[in-house]
Amino acid sequence: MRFIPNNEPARKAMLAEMGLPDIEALFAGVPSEVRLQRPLQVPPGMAEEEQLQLFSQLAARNEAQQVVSFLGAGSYPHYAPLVIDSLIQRAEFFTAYTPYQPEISQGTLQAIFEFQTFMTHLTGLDIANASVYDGASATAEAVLMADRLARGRSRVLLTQALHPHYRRVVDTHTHYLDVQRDTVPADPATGRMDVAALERLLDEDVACVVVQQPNVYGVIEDLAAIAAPVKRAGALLIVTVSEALSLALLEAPGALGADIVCGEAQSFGVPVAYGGPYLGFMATRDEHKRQLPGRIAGETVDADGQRGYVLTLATREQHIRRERATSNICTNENLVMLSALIYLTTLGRAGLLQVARQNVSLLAYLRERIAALPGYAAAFSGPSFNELAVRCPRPAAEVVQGCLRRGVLPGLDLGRWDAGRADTLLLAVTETKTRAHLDALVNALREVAA
Amino acid sequence: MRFIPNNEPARKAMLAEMGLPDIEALFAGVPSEVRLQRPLQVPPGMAEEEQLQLFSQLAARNEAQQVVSFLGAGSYPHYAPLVIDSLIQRAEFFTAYTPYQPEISQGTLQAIFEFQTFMTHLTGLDIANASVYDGASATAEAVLMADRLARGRSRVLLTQALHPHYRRVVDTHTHYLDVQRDTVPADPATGRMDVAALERLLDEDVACVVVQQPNVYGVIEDLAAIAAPVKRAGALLIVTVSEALSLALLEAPGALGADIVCGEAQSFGVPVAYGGPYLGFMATRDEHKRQLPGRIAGETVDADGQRGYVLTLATREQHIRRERATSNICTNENLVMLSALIYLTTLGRAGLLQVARQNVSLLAYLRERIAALPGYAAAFSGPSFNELAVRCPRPAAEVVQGCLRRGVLPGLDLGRWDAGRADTLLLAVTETKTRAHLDALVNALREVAA
Amino acid sequence: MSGNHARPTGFFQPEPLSFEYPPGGEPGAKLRALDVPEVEPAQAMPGAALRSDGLRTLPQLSEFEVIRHFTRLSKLNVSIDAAMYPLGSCTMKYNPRLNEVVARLPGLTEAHPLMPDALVQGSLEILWRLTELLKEITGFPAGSLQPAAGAQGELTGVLMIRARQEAKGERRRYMLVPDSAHGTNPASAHIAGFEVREVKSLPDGTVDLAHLAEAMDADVAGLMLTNPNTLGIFERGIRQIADIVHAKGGYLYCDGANMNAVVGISRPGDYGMDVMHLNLHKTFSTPHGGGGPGAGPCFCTAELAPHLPVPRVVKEDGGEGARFRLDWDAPQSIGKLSTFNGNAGILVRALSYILAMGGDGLHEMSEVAVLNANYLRHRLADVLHVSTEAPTLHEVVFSDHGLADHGGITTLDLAKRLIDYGFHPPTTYFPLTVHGALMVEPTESEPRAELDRFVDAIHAILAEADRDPELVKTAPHLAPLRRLDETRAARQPVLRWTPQGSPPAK
Amino acid sequence: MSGNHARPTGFFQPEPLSFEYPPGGEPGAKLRALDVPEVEPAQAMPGAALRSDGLRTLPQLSEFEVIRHFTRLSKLNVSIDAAMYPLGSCTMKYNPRLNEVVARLPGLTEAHPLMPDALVQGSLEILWRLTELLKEITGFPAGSLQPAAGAQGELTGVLMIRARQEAKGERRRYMLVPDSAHGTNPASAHIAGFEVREVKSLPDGTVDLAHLAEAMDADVAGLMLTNPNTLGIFERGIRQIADIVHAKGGYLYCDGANMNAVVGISRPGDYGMDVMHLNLHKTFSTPHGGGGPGAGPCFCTAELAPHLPVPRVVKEDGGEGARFRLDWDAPQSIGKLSTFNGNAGILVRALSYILAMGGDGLHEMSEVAVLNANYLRHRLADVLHVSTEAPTLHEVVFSDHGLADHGGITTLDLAKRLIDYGFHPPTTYFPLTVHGALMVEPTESEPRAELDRFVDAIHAILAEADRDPELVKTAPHLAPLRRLDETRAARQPVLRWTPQGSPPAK
Ligand SMILES: Cc1ncc(COP(=O)(O)O)c(C=O)c1O
Ligand SMILES: Cc1ncc(COP(=O)(O)O)c(C=O)c1O
Repeated sequence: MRFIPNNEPARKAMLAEMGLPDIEALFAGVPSEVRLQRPLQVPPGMAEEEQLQLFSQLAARNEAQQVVSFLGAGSYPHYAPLVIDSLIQRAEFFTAYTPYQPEISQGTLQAIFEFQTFMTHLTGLDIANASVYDGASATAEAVLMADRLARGRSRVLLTQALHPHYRRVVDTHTHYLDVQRDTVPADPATGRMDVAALERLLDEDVACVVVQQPNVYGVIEDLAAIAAPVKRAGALLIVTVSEALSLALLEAPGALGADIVCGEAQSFGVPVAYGGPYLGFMATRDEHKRQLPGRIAGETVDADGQRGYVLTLATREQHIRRERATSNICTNENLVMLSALIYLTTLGRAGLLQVARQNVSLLAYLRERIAALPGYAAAFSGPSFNELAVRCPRPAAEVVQGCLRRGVLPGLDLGRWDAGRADTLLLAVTETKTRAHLDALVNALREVAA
Repeated sequence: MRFIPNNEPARKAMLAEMGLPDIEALFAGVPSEVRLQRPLQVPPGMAEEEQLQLFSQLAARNEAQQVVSFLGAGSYPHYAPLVIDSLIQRAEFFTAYTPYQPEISQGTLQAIFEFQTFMTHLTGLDIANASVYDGASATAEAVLMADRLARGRSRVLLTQALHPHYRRVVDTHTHYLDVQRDTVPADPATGRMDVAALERLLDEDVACVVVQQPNVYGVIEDLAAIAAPVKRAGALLIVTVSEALSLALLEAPGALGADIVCGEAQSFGVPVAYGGPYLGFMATRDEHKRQLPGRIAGETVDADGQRGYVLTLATREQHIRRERATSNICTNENLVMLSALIYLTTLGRAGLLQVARQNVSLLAYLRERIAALPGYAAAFSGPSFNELAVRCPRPAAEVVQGCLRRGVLPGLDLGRWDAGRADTLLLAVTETKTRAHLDALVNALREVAA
Repeated sequence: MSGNHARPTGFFQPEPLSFEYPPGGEPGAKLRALDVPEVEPAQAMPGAALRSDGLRTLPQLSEFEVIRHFTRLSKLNVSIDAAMYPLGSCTMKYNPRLNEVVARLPGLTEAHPLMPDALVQGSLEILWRLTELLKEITGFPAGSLQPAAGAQGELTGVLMIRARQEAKGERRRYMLVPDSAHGTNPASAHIAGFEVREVKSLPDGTVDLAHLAEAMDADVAGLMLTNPNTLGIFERGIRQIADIVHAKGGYLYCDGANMNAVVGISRPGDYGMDVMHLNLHKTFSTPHGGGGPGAGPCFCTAELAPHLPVPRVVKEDGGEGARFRLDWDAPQSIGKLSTFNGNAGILVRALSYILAMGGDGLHEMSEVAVLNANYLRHRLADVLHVSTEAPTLHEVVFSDHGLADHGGITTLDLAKRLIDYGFHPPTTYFPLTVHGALMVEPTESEPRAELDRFVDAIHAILAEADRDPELVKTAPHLAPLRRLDETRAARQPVLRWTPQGSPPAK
Repeated sequence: MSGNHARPTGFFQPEPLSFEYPPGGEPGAKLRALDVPEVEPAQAMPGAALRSDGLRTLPQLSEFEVIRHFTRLSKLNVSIDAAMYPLGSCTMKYNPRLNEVVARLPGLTEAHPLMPDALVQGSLEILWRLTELLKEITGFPAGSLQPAAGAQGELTGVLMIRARQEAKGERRRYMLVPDSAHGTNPASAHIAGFEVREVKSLPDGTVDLAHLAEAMDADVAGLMLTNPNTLGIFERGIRQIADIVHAKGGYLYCDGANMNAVVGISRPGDYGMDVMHLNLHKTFSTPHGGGGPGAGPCFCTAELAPHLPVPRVVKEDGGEGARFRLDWDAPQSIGKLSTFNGNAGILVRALSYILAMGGDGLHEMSEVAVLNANYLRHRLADVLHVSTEAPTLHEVVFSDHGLADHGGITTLDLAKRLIDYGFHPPTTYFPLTVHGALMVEPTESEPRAELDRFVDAIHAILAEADRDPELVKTAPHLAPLRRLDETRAARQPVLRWTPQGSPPAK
């Protein structure tokens, strides 16, 4: 096989040197009764050219590229400068393992340290890790972390306006723990968290409150208003973010009282790619650092006093602490973290602001056009960044089908998640869209309504 | 501009340090009467995303991918393993300059040395250079080289069956030199060189004879038969090769008497890419090494006795010898050479044989099918490798048009080059074609004839 | 010449943090101009608290500075492409370029995970095909590709065991984990709400059946077993182990991280395992990326299948329209592990790898992986102490027994000096059951010449240690940095850059 | 431990020649299986002499060995991405990634050069657009993109001058070339059949007008002038030079290799030049590739335009069908230079660059290139000897005057020691008119911090030379190899690998 250097003569020579008749002799330790007695039913190896053809056909069977899509809901198409893909294809980045040997891994380690710094600035918190699997698992990890920090408290309040996949993943992770999960309703008019309801639900037994910002309906929460009662109850405030670009314009959650800010950083130049690989992020206050899961790099010096970086706080990790670790995570999303870091570095201060402002302007344009469309209306009055829930004159499922026939995927039919919202469409607008795209959407919506 | 690191504040600080008011002051040496007094009429810089769109549109305006093409005639589509493009995109290869500083250029230098070794093996000669511009310019350089070697002789004989572009480039290069160019006719039946005519044209004044192998009609020449009279006349035999893959199966020209073997190595995994960049190659006997143009690397040792490579025989080159150099070439086709080297290394002995044999089998299949087609016939009886001249029942131009309407580009209408061959089609078949492609061609030819 | 920071650092250029670059001008990326009216954020988002800092503290580099910054960083790393990277348990093998190319096809990368199934038939078919192939490879009838890495696969499997037992009305308290297991095993069991009980290994490194039989009771949910285990040994008593666990109503979890030893040779689904994960970033060549992304698909018996995560990819035979779809209807499912469909891009690569290898190639892969490891064991047995007498497969673990005779060096010293010889060191001090473990896994990707070069390097280092132990104890000398002070990093954590320099230790 | 070749080489792994690999098995690439009957070559090609050696002597590597072999080789090279590469006259600037991506679009790479124009409208439009933009940038009304590099552009231009004069019934014998010119200039003139006459430079590095006036007679075809010249000086007397040459019926060839200094600032077509080449691999950022491919388009006055190479890209306005076509009808053309359409893939990259830069960006490019070079001149003037008093633009040439005061070191020593400081050395010993020349061209791509690092390195090296001259004279010390014996290579040439080792010297 062409990937395997040692060919027949080499293998023979090695066996001869070892005094063995054949490779089979090396498998003497595998009891014959558990040996597979037939060849694997896997087709014979394909030629590279054939595989390129096959995968091109498979890719073409996706009609993803034929429609103008306004899907967001946790995965946002943003333009990724080409430098990212060029750099992450350096073998020194993409083939390397976790940087356990710092002397020969400073590239990865410095990148981690820079990413941590970016995330602390963006979230307004003191420390950050260098990725967990994705936004949902970051949220679940944050809840588990809060559970450890608030020993004795056994309730977790989660916003109703949490991405249902995030909620589902939190449920999976906490199902067998001694944790009671309650939901804080959203105000049906504004789409924001019902703070009065929150206050009612809060008590001394609440370990943490999970809020999404902007929330799953695209509505920007009033974090300060939420943080106040949470603090009063002595609970931890977890803010989860699925559209990380919003951090460029919205006040840092850490500055508004969040204790843990987590979420999905896919927006930082990572392709939507049918759902992964993405990267979850987590940041928190300095005093919680020993409960933060995931890889963390720290600054130190080498034997000559030169600055360098190492993985640190290893006593949190499973390879040292085993079952008492802060998390079971080992392999994380390092290369995706690197992509995001390159994205952040390439856009930088000015670029991030510019992209974020473009998103805002594009959505504002669309919001206005949709408001003027007979039968359609913003589902909530709360402010939005680049995502909007739209109430439709017909079931959203039909609107989606009708628009698709016009080459537009107008967003997500929220009925897929919540039968009570079968008339609502959730759409996202990023800088990948032009006025022509928006106008096409508006036209399609108009025609479908008629 | 995003490619330029020194921004306004940096520039200001630098100017301040230099005690200058502005950058303009640095252009004091450019007389104002030769200054451009208006801005360049070049459109404002585009965004990366816009450019990707623009070039995708331009690429789509090429209908190259919509037809099954049997064009060869000096440029052959061969499958290039993906490792090539992955490796040549390492910045250490593609951004580097000519390896004038060997201590930090061993990567390029060892590659050159390996390529030289490959080419000596393939051509059957002692030494080879590491690329000139392309096949035509290699041929012209070979003629100039022969002219230098055979001082006093002033005639050059060129095969009639030479690629007309090669001929034209030779003419351009020798136009103002004291050289008379004569053409050796091809035998109209076999398509091979008319050796009797060659003997008649040969005399003491002939510096060299240029033969193409396989020739422009795809016919494999009898090099031994040609070499004999050339040797007798004391002239040099130049064999030029436009389909370098043929070297894998055909006897090395050096072994049959060629003094210089040159040509085009595009077939070694370089895309057809509308004609370039490709790479010319040249090989010759050891005694002519000081007349061989182009870059050459040689083995040596460093101050510690470690093996290493350097550019050598620099006294041939223009930066040392100026007008007495063997050639004016400076920048050559190094990265394309590297591609070709990776191709040769990846396929290796067995792979090269296998590809070459596939080409032969595919053409044999097609030749048989075409022979059975009413009205069509091989134009020549001589043997062919992967290229065939076909006589058509209608003008080749019409055959091309007719086939194009059927999604097939059946090859080159030789009438474009030679009004006397307006009924002949030149087609090439490589391993990129399957039986289905060949059958589609045969069907199209049949229909067009009807 | 005051302020001259020039140092001869050869091929390594010192590179500051991006945050330390001078304040910048334009962004390193140019955006398309907006073609709708620009609206001020405060106006467009009334009532939203906007950032007060204008991102002032973030760096701003030109495009070329970005390229240079990260190119310089890359040069401080080593790669499998440049040399053997014999990290035991990590299966550092060649990452074929083809896989990188197909995973980047725009039709795949532009597919949004919430697109209607009809628009993403290609992606669904990829997931379906891969699932089918991995079922054949593992010998299990069902599986999920959702887990994003091995540890998440473990959690998935352990949760499924838990769900199965609860469905049967049981709530068991303990999970057994051998002492030689990877740390993720106990950690995953813990997150699933189990208490972990350690199972002792025999001196030869395999499970102590007597101890297992004793530990396995009705309050034990099952056993998490790595097979081949972390010493590279195939559990000879695997059938008995399964019987012991099953007899008490327990389930057997298989950590498949070491599957590279046995593809086409032995299938966990055939010998009593109930559920397992694969590390596609090990056995199936998807790149490690400096620590992910990976994929840890989970496969199981028909009994456990109802508990697999949702959604699942289903193929509908016959009929028109969509042939593949996501099925959410699984009332007994443990739920979701990842936001969407797992690390889809990694799954594409794994499928591509399996198709390139073919059945024969996969078998050959395991054979040569085992050959290479045993060749190293054979060639190094006279100078390093092999931790077990038992036959080992794809990796070999040496202990530090006798190592100190060479000038008092430790496993760490040997590992660090290997850096100077151009190798990434093997895994050290794991498994915990072997004193001063040096765990070497060459994989099938290494040619004999590279194995020999490694052997020569070990010999050379031991000779150096005899002659000049300090040289080895202070290695590496030829890396961009010398040994780093990890204690300082942990005691006085500096976890982000600040303009004032290191924040005070806390 | 006999036969132990292990050496601590750090990040560099010793790598044999591919020909030295052990005999191989399967190819590193797998071909699609043939689906037509296999025919034996001897049968398919009757009467053809077939190879007798079966390619026996060629190497055979696995795919991964290919990756490793060339990755290791790559690591022995330096790159512009990692550090300043201040090779004077070479304009080593950032190679934008965008250009690499667009040049690889399959619609472009799969276009065969002999396809009918109707099938390649996109490629033709690219060539046409680039020609139009370069006409505006150079100030000339016509041009050809065919020349594959600067030297071929020179040959093209000189042949055109020759053709023009012959069309006028003249056959002039000489071409004037300044002593500071690049070696390709005289070499190109020579191939065009001219004898070269050298024109002396004044002490400040510009053309000696008096000498020129004397040299320029009716047997002289013209003057090949580099402007700005190889010292980075704009020829202040360019108008007079043109008048002198034109007055005698000569033509002025402009070597545009240094165009990076003056884009948007001054156009050769505006000040009396007749024909010029550009190096797209310098000014327009196409990658140097370790020595090509490049592109050396040639632009000229209306008078010379009929002599441009064929074919030419023509835009047909109005009408349906093909809008762009290749025009072969040019009876006065000098003919063809390259087999097909020149280095089309390089031309795509150059167009992409110009579109990204825009008119303002190009102007900014030249301004900052000149600023950076003058900043280095300013900062180094106290320790190195600037070769001219005249204002210089995009590059600065130092002489070795006073260098030997530092422990007797030479330009070469300084250059080699810069390697240890992580820099590619500047161009050395060119132009020939400056003693021990060190020719530094930073380009606009270098940030100030990198320029400062370079200045610091020069300072540090001079201090080292004062202290310990041997250290500098034996540099580099931190490169994969130490100084190489170039004399041995030239005296006993070993130009290919042979199984017997080096062939005997001849
Ligand atoms: C034996 C073993 N089990 C589990 C894991 C965890 O896998 P992952 O890192 O993919 O989460 C590893 C990998 O490090 C391992 O070696
Ligand atoms: C001044 C000058 N002229 C001409 C050339 C030749 O250009 P090329 O290398 O593209 O043939 C060069 C490049 O080396 C040069 O610097």
